Amino acid sequence: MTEPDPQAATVSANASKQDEMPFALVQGEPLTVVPQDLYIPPDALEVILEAFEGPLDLLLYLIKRQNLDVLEVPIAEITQQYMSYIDMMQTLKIEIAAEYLVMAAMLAEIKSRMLLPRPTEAEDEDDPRAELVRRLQEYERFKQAAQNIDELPRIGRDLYLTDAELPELKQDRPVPEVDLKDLLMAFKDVMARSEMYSHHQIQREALSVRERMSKVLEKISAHDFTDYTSLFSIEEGRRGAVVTLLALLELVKEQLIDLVQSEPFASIHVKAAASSEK
Amino acid sequence: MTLEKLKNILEAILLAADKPMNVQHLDAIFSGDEDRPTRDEIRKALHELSDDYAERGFELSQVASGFRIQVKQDYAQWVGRLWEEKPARYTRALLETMSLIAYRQPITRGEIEEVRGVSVSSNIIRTLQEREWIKVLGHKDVPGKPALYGTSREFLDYFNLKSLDELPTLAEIKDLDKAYPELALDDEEESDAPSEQVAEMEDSAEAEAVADEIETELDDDADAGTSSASGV
Amino acid sequence: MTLEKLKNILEAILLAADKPMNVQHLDAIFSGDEDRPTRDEIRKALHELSDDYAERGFELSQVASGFRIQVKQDYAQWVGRLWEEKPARYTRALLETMSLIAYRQPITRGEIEEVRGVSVSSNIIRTLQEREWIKVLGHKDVPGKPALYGTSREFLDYFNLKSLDELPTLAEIKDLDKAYPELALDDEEESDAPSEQVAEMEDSAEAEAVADEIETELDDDADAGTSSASGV
Repeated sequence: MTEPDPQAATVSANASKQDEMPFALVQGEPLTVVPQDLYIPPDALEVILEAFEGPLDLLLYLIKRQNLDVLEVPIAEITQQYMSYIDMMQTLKIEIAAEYLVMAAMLAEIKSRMLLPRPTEAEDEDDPRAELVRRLQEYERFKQAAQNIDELPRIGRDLYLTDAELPELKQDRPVPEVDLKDLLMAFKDVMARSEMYSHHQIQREALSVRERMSKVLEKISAHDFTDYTSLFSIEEGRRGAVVTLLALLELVKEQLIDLVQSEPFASIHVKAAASSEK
Repeated sequence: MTLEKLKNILEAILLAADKPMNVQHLDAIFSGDEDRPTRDEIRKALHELSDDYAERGFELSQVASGFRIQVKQDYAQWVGRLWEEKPARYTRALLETMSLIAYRQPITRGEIEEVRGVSVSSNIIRTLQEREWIKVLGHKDVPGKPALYGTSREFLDYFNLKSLDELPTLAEIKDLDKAYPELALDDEEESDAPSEQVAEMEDSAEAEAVADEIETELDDDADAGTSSASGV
Repeated sequence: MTLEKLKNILEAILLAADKPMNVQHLDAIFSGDEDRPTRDEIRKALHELSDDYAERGFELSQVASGFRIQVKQDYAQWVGRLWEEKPARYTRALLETMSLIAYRQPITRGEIEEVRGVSVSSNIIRTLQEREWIKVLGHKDVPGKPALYGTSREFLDYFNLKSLDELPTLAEIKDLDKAYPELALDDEEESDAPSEQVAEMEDSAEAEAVADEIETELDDDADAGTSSASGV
């Protein structure tokens, strides 16, 4: 048997108990010849075939049907019934899984060994049925175990999980911590990388000018002119004045601001470039 | 914090959580609190909650991954009416495969096929894996290096089990030579009787050993203090 | 059906349902039952449940579409911790972008991309803005009017800097790396000290010297493409 069609398997599972399988519809006796005048849709028989989980399952069914213990499996009789089942399948041209044929061979072998006279000394351990009985029992206990598991209370059938509505949660998602070191290393790396594809080296960062450029941009507006002198502060001294001046020049160069002087020596006014949005 | 308050917080957490919570998880929630309860207090509170729920429509249940609040089975029939869909049914092939993995883990697909006498479809293995009921524990050191399957905590949770120990006992195997006709095989009570459980063959002893192993691994609540696998 | 049983069924339903249930919905669930409760009985049961929950961690709340069981607001503090996320880590790309804005402000996204050699995702910019580390200073007067970014007061505060001057220069970063191969910037004090020193030195430096330095720097920027303006 190849992989069973899951849908067919579901159908058979729904049909539940094996004792009530349609197999019994074949008059309690397995059919050896299919009545020619009776049309049995092959699908229906496939359902029967699917009802068995394999040759061991089929054998168990045949044994249980006669209210027999697995331990006293009547080999001759069971073999004959098993073969009729296989024959019927073949007659109906239903593809029979290899496992069923292997089992048929095994049954035939046991049957033939049982017909031979047994040497008395080996009687205890050498029942030719032993291996088959072991396998049948082994299969049967897991068949039972499967049924037991199926009967366990399970979620969605016997148990339902609870799910209360949540109160309003203040979810303050913590922000990542950053070490200054990581930031500096990132800068070092990015500069090292940029050196690889630019021709010049940047040795020195003119931080104070760049920072002052930001400060100036913050202070001024695009709508009103800001007095040039208000950008300088006495406390910063000469150095501060130079830095501010350089920042202003740089901003002009980058066309970020406009410097306006109405006439020579008049006060200079600063305005963010007209195109700026603010 | 008072026991009453702790109980209320715990039930609020269990009702809100979408998965079972063990004592360790619950304990961690209080970390940083000034009046942080001890684990023993948490256990005591859970115990009292369980008692409180005795007469209610829901219960505190302990499963493999921890505690959860669930609807009592008695009321499942009404609750089930909330959804039009019928609960899923599982095919015998799937259940048999599942039970072999549960009782005989770690087990290969080939070993499952040997017992069942038929090939195991890849669909079934895939379905079980997708449901996260089984997982690959490793690979057997034989040609082809087949995967060794075992059950997961989700499997136990789904079937309301704390550990594999709680699975129904496997029927025993009888010796052909000691066959007595009156010992009907299909008498379930007979085979489940505890006295006979001891006489079980090596197979099930093996399964129990595996179960023990897994139990130890899962057992983070019982002795939360001790070392072993508490990372769960 | 006793009132107790009805209450249990109702609370089981409300706990399992994933949406609020009104009396009509609840009533419909019992249709077909022999001892079907009346709607008044259902209302009475709901009323009693609500009273039962007064001292518990959850409550029966009535919203527009019906009743539902809800965790009390008092316990939100603990319940919220169930979903508390671990603080993520910022990506390399974000840190590089941040450092370029710090050292090269005012700077446009395009300029950052030019230095980094790869595009800068909008996410990064948004994250930095949400964190209030960067702000838009204005817009550059070039096609597309790109925003010019700079650092904020919060940025300086977070890194415990009085001004951007306190950031070490690139040369210093490199030197530190060389000077303490293992300790490299591990300790914040370590990195703070030298930069302060430099700042002091700069204070006393002649304005012309500063001007020279800056001039070179500006030239670099202006002729970034050409090889003429080689560094100092």
